[in-house]
This record gives sequence, C-alpha cells and structure tokens, in this order.
Amino acid sequence: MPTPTTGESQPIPSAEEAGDLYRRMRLIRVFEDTVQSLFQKGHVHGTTHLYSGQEASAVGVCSMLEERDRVAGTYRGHGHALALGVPAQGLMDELMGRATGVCGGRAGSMNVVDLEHHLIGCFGIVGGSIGAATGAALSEKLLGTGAVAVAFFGDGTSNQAYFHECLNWAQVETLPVVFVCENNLYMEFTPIENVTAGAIAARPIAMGMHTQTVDGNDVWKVREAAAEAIAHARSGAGPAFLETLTYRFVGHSRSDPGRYRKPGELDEWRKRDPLLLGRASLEERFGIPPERLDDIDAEVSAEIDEIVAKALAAPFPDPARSGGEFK
Amino acid sequence: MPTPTTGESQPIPSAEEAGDLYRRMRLIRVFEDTVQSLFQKGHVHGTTHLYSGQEASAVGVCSMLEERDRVAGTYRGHGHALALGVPAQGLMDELMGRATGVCGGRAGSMNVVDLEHHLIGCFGIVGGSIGAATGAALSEKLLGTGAVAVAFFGDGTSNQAYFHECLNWAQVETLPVVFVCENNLYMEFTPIENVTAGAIAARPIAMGMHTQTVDGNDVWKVREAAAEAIAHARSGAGPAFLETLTYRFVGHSRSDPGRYRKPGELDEWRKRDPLLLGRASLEERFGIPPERLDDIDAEVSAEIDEIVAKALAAPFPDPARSGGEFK
Amino acid sequence: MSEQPTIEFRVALREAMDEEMARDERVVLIGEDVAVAGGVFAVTPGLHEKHGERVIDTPISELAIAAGAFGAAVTGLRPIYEIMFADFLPLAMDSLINQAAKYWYVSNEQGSVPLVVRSAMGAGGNFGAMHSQSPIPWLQGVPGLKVVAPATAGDAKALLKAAIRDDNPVAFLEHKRLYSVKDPLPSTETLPLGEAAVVRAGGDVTLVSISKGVRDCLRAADELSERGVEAEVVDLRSLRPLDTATVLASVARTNRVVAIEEGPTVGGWAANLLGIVAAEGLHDLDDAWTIACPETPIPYSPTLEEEHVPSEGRIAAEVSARLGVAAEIATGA
Amino acid sequence: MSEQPTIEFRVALREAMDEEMARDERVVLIGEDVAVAGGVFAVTPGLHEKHGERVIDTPISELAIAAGAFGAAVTGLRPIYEIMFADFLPLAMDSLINQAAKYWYVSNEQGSVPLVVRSAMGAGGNFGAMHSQSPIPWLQGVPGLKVVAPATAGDAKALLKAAIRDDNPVAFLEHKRLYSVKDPLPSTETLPLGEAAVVRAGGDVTLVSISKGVRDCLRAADELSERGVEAEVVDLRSLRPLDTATVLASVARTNRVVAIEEGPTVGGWAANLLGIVAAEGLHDLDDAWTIACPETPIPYSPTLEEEHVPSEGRIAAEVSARLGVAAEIATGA
Ligand SMILES: Cc1ncc(C[n+]2csc(CCOP(=O)(O)OP(=O)(O)O)c2C)c(N)n1
Ligand SMILES: Cc1ncc(C[n+]2csc(CCOP(=O)(O)OP(=O)(O)O)c2C)c(N)n1
Ligand SMILES: [Mg+2]
Ligand SMILES: [Mg+2]
Repeated sequence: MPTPTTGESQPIPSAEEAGDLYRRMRLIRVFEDTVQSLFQKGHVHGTTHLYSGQEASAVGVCSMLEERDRVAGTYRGHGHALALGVPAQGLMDELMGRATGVCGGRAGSMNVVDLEHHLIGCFGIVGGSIGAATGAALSEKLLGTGAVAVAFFGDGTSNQAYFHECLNWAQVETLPVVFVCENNLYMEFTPIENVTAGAIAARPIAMGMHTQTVDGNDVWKVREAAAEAIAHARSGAGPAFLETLTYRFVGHSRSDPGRYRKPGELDEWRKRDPLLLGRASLEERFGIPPERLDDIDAEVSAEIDEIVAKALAAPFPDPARSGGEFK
Repeated sequence: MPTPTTGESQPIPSAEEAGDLYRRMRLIRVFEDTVQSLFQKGHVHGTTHLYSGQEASAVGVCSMLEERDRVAGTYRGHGHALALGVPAQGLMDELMGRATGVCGGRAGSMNVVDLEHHLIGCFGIVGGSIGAATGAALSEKLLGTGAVAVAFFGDGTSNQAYFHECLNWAQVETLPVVFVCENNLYMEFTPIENVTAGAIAARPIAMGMHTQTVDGNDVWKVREAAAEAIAHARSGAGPAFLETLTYRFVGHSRSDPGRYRKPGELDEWRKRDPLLLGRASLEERFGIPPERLDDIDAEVSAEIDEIVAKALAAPFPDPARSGGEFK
Repeated sequence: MSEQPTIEFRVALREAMDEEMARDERVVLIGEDVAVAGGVFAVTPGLHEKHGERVIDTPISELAIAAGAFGAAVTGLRPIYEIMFADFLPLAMDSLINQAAKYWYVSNEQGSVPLVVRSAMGAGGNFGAMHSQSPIPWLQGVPGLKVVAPATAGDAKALLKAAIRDDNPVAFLEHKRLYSVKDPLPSTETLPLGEAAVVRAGGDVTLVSISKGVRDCLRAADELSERGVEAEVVDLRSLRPLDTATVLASVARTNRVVAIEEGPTVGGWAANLLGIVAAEGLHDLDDAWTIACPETPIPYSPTLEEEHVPSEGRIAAEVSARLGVAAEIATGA
Repeated sequence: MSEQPTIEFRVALREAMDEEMARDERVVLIGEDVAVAGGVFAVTPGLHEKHGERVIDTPISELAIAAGAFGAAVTGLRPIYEIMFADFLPLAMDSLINQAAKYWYVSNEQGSVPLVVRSAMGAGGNFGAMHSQSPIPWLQGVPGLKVVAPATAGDAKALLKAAIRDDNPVAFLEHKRLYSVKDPLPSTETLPLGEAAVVRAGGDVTLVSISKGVRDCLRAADELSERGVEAEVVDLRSLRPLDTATVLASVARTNRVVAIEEGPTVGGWAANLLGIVAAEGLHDLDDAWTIACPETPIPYSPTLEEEHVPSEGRIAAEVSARLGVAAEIATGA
C-alpha cells in the first residue's frame, strides 16, 4: 500500500511510481463500487458518499505529501483515506460497523479517523475539514515541524462559514495549509453556479492567497499543481488554494436519482474518467503495456474481494465494552 | 427631526436640506458626548459604543433612503438610529434604562429596535445586522415592495460568518440590500490589516457584487455613493456594497485607553472631522453663514439638554410588569 | 383503527406546509435542496412546483438561512426554514438564539418573529455521531423559543400548522425514524403548542416522552400490560412551553414517573422534567427516574447504536424491574 | 481569613494560564484581542509579552477560532481559546459540539482533544440580552465536553490549571461579576474536574449552585442562619461531569434541596439536577425546588435585571418562606 512519499517525488515520477498511482486510483474505484453493492445488500449502514470519478484529485494531492504531513477529508472521504494509505481492510471493516474497523465501528463512513496514516479525520459536517486542517497547520507552524496540512472539501462548501473564516485566518497567520476544493459542479443536487456568486477561486485570490485551478481528472496535472501548492505552504509563505475540477460519477449519497445532471454531462465526463486518462498516460508516457494495467486491475479486484470476505467475517463491537467515560 | 426622504433627494440637496444634514450629524455628536458623560456618572449602564467621528456615514446613507426602506444597525448604533429619525428622547431614555425608552428599557444601548422609524434593530452580535438586512431584503423581494434594506457593520465584521454567507446568498438571490461597511480601521483594539487578508472590498467584488469605496467623512460623497448603491439595489440588479472609510474619535467601548492608535493618527483624522467638513462645505457650496451653523449647534445642544432632563425624570420600568409569556 | 384514513408522516408535514402556503402568501420555505430536489428526506416534493419562488434552494449557509429567515420574519414574511440534520443547528444557533428568540421581548413587543425552523433529528439510522443527535438539550433552555416534536403523523400536521401560525419562533423537530410511519389523519386543523396529551391511560406508572420516544413507550406499555403493569403514557409534544400540569396530574394518579429521552441524562430534558415534578408534586411521588442514553456520543455500528438508544424493550424491562424493586421496598417499610 | 494572602479572580486565571504555558510549551492562547490588548476583561495582560507568538490575536471568527483550536489540539498543541462573551458561543458551537466533544469517542480513542474554551458569562452588568447569558443549558447535554465554572479566585486558578491539563475539551465559564473579587490563594495546584465541594455545613437545607450563585448562596446562608435556618451550601464546580454523589450525600443529611440557577428553570441544569436527585435519592427528600430566572430573555434596565436574576435576598426569602410552609405541613401531617 503506497503511503505518502518522502518528499523526493517529482510530479512526473518513475514508471513504477506511476503504476502505483494508477493502482491507487483503481483501488478507490473498486472499493467504492463494492461499498455501493454492500450498501444495497445491507452490510454497509446509514449512508455513503462515494468518491467515484474524483480519484485523481486525492491520489494526485496525497502522492505529493511527506510522512509528516496531515490531511482532513470529508464525508466523501473513502478516497481521501485510501489515497493517504489508510488500510482498505480497516476502512471496509469500519463501514461495515465491525469491531475491527479503523475506529472500532464507532465512526462509520462519514467520520473516519486514522492518525497513524496521517488522516486527522473525515468530517461529516460541511466545512469541518477546513477548520481541522487550519488548526493542524497552526500546530505545524508553532511546533516548527515543517509539515503542511491539507483540507479536502467540495465546491458547495465555499459558501459556508468555515471556508471564509478559516481561509482568512490562515492567510493572516501565514499557516502552512493547502485548501483543496474538489469542484464536482454540484452541491448535492444543486448546480454549484445556482448558489455561488462569482468563481470560487476568486475568493482566495481576493484574500491574496496563492491560488490555482487545475484539471482534477488528470492525476499528473493535479500532482504538478499540488507540488507547487505544497511547496508554497511548506516554504512559510502562507496557505495555498487548489481547485480541482472534477465530476462525481455516482449519486451524491445513498439515494439519488441524478435528475439534476445536465443532458449528456455524465457521458462527457465519463470520457475523461481519471482511470481512463491514467491508463492512457501510463501507456503513452511510461510505455506501460495495457496487460500490465489489466494485471493491476485484477490484483486490486482480488484484494478487495479478500477484504470483503474478511470484513464479513469480522465481529461486531460488543456494546458492553463500548461507552467509557472520557479520560 | 428629519426622517428618510421620499426618494426625491438628490445627492446635492437644497440649502435647507443641507442644513438638516449638518444638524443631524451634530445631533449625533452631541448625543454621543452626552452619553459618554452620563455613562461616567452612572446614568447609562453596561457599556456603550459611540459613533463619534463616523457621523457622515450613517447620515449620508440614511438621508438617501425612502419611507419604505429598512435598516439594521450595530451595537455602535446610536448614530444609525438617529440618522434614521429614531427620536433622540426615546433613545436616550432607553440608554438610561427608563420605561419610556424606545424598547421600554429592555434593550439598552446595543440592541435598540424602532420599527416605526425603519430600524429593524441594532445588533449586539457582530454580523447580526448583515443577517437581518439580508432577510429584510428577502421580504422586500418576495412581497414586491420596491424597498431596499440596509445593513451597517464594521470592517472587523468582514472576517465573520454572517458576512460571507449573507453576501453570497444575497448576490445569488439578487436581493435589494445595501451592505454598508464602516471601515474605521480597527476591530476593537486591533488594526484591521492585522486580521484581514486582502482588501475588504475585494471580497464583494470577487462575488460580482456592485462595490464602491468612498470617503466616509464627507457626507456629500457618501450621499452620492449611497444614491448609486441604493438605486442599484432598488432596480432589482442585486445587492450593492458600500465601504465608507472613516475613523472613530473615541474609545471602542466604555473603557479603552486607545494605545493601539498609530502616533498622530487621531489628530490627522480630527482634521477631517465630518462636522468640520460639513461646516466648510455648507459655507462654500450653499453659502450658509457660520452664524447659522452656530445657531444649529446651539439648538442641538439645547435639545439634548432638554432630553437629558426629561430622561433623568423618567420612571424606571416596573419589574412586576415585565416578564410576560410569548404571544 | 384500521378503518381510519391514514397519512404518512412526511406527507403530513408536506400538506401542512402546502396548506399554510396556500392560506397565507407570506409563508415561504427556505433550505438546502428543499425546492427542486424536494428535500433529502423527501418531505417537500411538489411545493416548489406549486408555490414557485416562495420555496427557495439555498447555498450551504446555515447561518445565512437562519438569519435571513429572522430578517424576513420581522419584515413581513412567515418563513419556514429547514436545517437538514438537527446536528447542523449549532451553525444556525446564533441567529436562532440571539436574534429570533430574543426579538419580541427585547423590542418591548414591537415586533414578533413568525418563523419555524424544521430539522430532522434522532438516532437509529446508523448515521453516526454527527448526524443522529437530538438538539433538544441545546434549545430547551432558550426563553423565547418554542420547541415542538410530534410523535405521530396526525400531530405532525396539526402542530406544524400551529407552529407556522404562531407569531414567534418555533423549533420543529422531526425524528428521522418517523418520516415513513403512517397514522390516522389529525382530527383538528391545528393543535395548541405547549399542550401535552395523555395518549394511554394507566394507573401504575406514568411514562413521559416526546417524538419517537412516545411510540416506544406505547409499545412498552403494551408489553408491561401483559406483565400486569398499566402504564399511563404522556406525549409532551412540546418541551418549551412545557406542560407540567398534565404530567403532574398524571403523576398524582400513578405516583410513579419515568421520563424517556433519546439523549444523555445530564443536561437532558428528562431529568429536568423530573426536577420540576419533584418541585411541584413531591408529595405525589413514590418513584421517579429517567431512561436515557449513555453519556457518550452516538456510535455508528448497528450493535452499538441499538444499545445506545432507549428501546421499547429496555423501557419495559427497566420499568418492570424497578417497580418490582419499589414494591419490595414498600413491603419492607 | 483576613491574614491569608488573596488573589483577584482575573489574576488567578492569568496566573493559571501563565504557569501552564511556562510548564508546557504546547499550551497556546487564542482569541480576539487577547494578546496585545490583554483581553476585554483584562484577564490576559502580559501573556503575549511573555509567551510571544503562543498568544494569538484573531479576527472576529468564532468558528475558525474554535475549529482552529480543535485542529491544533488533535495535532500536538494544547490550545486555550477565548470566546469573549459566552453569548457568542453558538457561533463556535459546531466545532465545539460536533468536532471537539466527539473526537475522542468517535476515533475510538485514537486521539484526544486537549483544549479549553474560556468564556465570560452571566448577567448583572446591564449588558443586555445578548451579552449576559449563561450558556450552560446549551452545553451541559453534550457528552464529551466538560463544563466547569469556578466560584472563587482560588478555585478558578486550580480548576483552570486542571482544565488545561485535561486531555479532552473543557468549557470553562467565568462569571463577569467575579473578575474583580479577591479570595484566598488555592491550597492545591489543581482541583479534579467533576468534584463538587461542600463549602458550608448545615443541617436544615442544601443550597446547590455554581459560579457566582455559590457566593449568593453563602451570603443567603448567613442571613438564614440569623433566622435560625442552617443551610449547607454545595458548590458543584462542574456541571459535566456532574458530582451527584456529593449532592446526594448532603441531601441525605438535610432532606431538602434548592438548586439556584442563573437561567430559566425549563431546560436548565438546576431542575435537571433535582431530577437526578429524585431518581437516586427520593426517599431522602422532603422538599426540592429551584430558584431561577423568569422564562424570558435578560432585560437591560437595572430595575428589571436586578429582579430577573436570583439574588442572595431572594434566596434567603424563598428558603425561609418555603421552609415555613413545609414546617407547617409537617406539623399538620
Ligand atoms: C453544515 C452542513 N450542511 C449540510 C450538510 C449536508 N450535506 C452533505 S454533503 C452536502 C453537499 C456538499 O457539497 P460540496 O461541498 O460541493 O461537496 P460534494 O458533496 O460535492 O463532494 C450537503 C449539503 C452537511 N453535511 N453539513
Ligand atoms: C460575534 C461577536 N464577536 C465579538 C464581539 C465583540 N465585539 C464587539 S464590537 C467588536 C469589534 C467590531 O469591529 P468592527 O466590525 O470593525 O466594528 P466597529 O466596532 O469598529 O464599529 C467586537 C470584536 C461581538 N459583539 N460579536
Ligand atoms: Mg460538490
Ligand atoms: Mg472597525
């Protein structure tokens, strides 16, 4: 399972690293497809918000981080977690409410925490990730760790209190934080332009923040932009804002007829599936043959099958051992 | 007591109207000086936030409003209230906690409401005025009244949740609201530039909002800009943002040594006292002789003296008659 | 029961809003995805189509929604706003608590604030700790706010209509596990806010609850009845104003009261109610206690969540156990 | 008493923060005008000069402050943040309730959240309805949060130090009317959170309160003593965890309990406490009631505010009146 690099990664990596990136995106996709079907079968509970279609964003950004860096994700956080190296088994067990889950079954899909794997947390409340990463960056600054903090969040989140207050504060305190706005065009079922005045990126720009907008389905472009944003934040020059333009292939959450999509929109974006783009570029740029990529696909599928089998066999948490007063 | 005009006012009015504007600014100044001394004597309670130095902002804006329009002010709201035509007697009685106060002594300095005189309320919590005016504008729009709503607030308020969320929402809903940011350079004791990323006006601009910045100590310039902002909002084109650059001559609130002021800053601004500028322009532009202005000053002082005498004689509210369940 | 026409809880809410919007042009509905999409709990489909621009989709801006509704309420509209999950209410609370709830009093009754905030609360759906809370503890101690939570579809319709017609702010809390229940149509157009109802008569013990808890109590009462214990069940319907008179009258009959809350005991409404009962009716009391949640956040996993929240089984078990114990003490004394 | 060295409440708070910042590099202080200006209640002067960038002036961004403190707390710092008036806490509450209070539990105890939010609460200063509230009703029902409010300068220092050393979030509430009181220095470095104290012994009635209310009770107890009633006074010190054992033990001695709250009865902690006492110690209870505020917002005018808030005079008067009545009933029975 790849984890954040030691910082020596260049946006354009070795063929082996490139294969790993593809594998990571593939893992997220298969994981999410599997979660969807497990949800329908009643093994995953509550609700889920899947990351399918947006893989290049998290994988691109996280692959440029260092061991010391930390990340806050969202309720659409399986992709953020897997991109960071949170073990897929622990994540799947968590979603299935098992004692073996990364949070012992207490958190569920929306609120996963895995401190060992750099994940401060996934935040079920819109904007929460921004606040958490801003605070983490305050730690990094005051403790002088040289680390950066990353917040993932969606386009719709740019209209909310956390966004405005934290961006401003991070900028005046020159905090080492990268704000990654995953613009998938929709806030739930509402087209983002219906509820957003002006361009999202105009907001950090108005605060004098380092700001980039990038094709969020092209993992190489994301890596390139992320490298710049992370370097900016790490240099002590203050926060960076990175908007990744992407699209969600599946429903917003568990039930979603998708009537809000513009005609043909989904098909257009499917042509720009980050996995398709990834495959093409691996062949073109790195000369990796399609068979090797098929092998990766097969390996990932096998891995997930095994994970599901284990998860299904894992015990549920014992309520008698839950609870516990705060230390 | 002048009240909002019928909308026929031009930014450059008749000599008589001009005299009234000066009188209004003078009234606010003397009112505030009086409140300060009554506070020190223990007749005004709790805390006060005085408007001295900022008079041209509220008087300029409010003098361009129509009868149907509505205003939300702040804890620094005596100026907002008096500019709107809230009777000085009722306001003074309120500050002195009397039963005859405009809110029967229940509100006090920070939370004055006078619906009869267009004042939705003064809001003691930073940002509250923005929310109230945004909502009022929603009423105006849906009820088709043709009215506009005005929110007054300070520079420091631009870093807070209400500001961001309401500006965005007002813009996407094209609400008839004018956001008047009274930039007096300080958020309490903190220089605004220390806590604010970029220029305040860059924020509404980033949302595509009609935005102006104007000399807030020159009542004519404020009127001119306000006329444009109000016309824009009233036309149905959406909100307008008006930043009035001004300065507070007195402490932030009851106790404030003012150590945060830059050396010489207060003196510089005192040279641009809106009352001095007002007097000069009345003489120059309208040929109103200084003696007439001295008369106004004397009349205002006499008026306030009388008001204070009445307020001191007014009864305190009877606790037995307070309370009352909600209707 | 089977002959009466029934209505689904979410439809009851929809009809209440629809009818009030038809009745009064000033009623508007504001919220995230309430208009075109019809709400994430499918409560509001059709309202936008019917009432047009009076049903408004907003950005994710809970504070602006609350404050906008407040500002609109004091200037001529009668807004209903939706905070999707009650867990998000804290984001809106400054306006709700400091603006809406205070205005009528502080303005010396110059202006009232006719708004309703609707919100989906409650556990039992495995939504995890931040999408399952009851916001009652945060809201009940706010003078100037009414806090209403219906237990049946019929009450939901009548109480929501009353809330919309009320001239001051009402927090209207809808338990997520109730949206799909069906109940008889309401027998009255509105129900007064702040009046509890005795929904089952019984002489041995009074069970008091609100919202989904009332249904759990009714089922528990049936179980208890089989064991020979007749429970009276009081549906508070509203936690502010709090109808202590109805509870006291019931306790005067039964001498034992149990308050069942989906939330912690410390800082919760259940123990608060018992305290008021003790203050006003101590001489009537032979026993009083709460059945509530552990003092932790709400867990996600089904096995944990199920044990966390009071269930009909737990209510029946605890009541019979404690009555047994109480009887022994009485005998021993 | 007069010989003991004393300390001013605000200085006690300052010393607690200063000493903890000296002791532990990870402790930082964040808030509006807390650094250069030293805080609007003059609690923090000198800390910025001494501890440099660890004392941070912020924008008016209560939510960012709270969330920043949360994020910092889970990544290595131990932040104290100040919300200037407790009335502004709702603006910060999403992070406090949904992030800070839940994290330790939901993360399955992977990460704790060592933060303290300090805030000035309370009426009596004619600050009006939005600058005078007690936030206790909004916060007490939040599992995962501790809620502490000291009554004396000595306790303030020891409890604040304990709060800073605590590994999970603590809301530390400072009554505005106490900042200038002087009391003896604390006798211990810290005091455990969640332990009440019997601060006056007496056999006739138990008066329970917290923060400024405890001082009112002590003065009322002196008055009552002159009338021949000996009141025991319990200072809860913390409302979550709630030390019911100390209250129950006192009630077992006195058989009468009055809870005095600066806030409404409905939804307040006082009746909640009485409910818990009733549930656990009903057989000890001869009488129980609350002395609290009317169910309205807090008025500004001195004549109104003075009557709104429980005072020593009202406590003494109500207790003697009710004991008189109770005595008669006892005699008549
Ligand atoms: C404060 C808050 N309001 C509303 C919600 C419900 N909600 C969950 S996701 C979502 C849409 C978020 O849109 P966006 O930021 O674009 O992220 P995306 O879901 O598209 O990734 C909403 C409204 C929430 N979780 N938190
Ligand atoms: C939400 C909130 N936070 C903090 C305060 C305390 N406070 C009152 S006025 C003020 C400064 C406001 O600055 P600005 O917006 O520039 O307005 P000004 O006072 O300069 O007119 C602060 C922090 C408050 N009333 N409300
Ligand atoms: Mg989106
Ligand atoms: Mg200012």
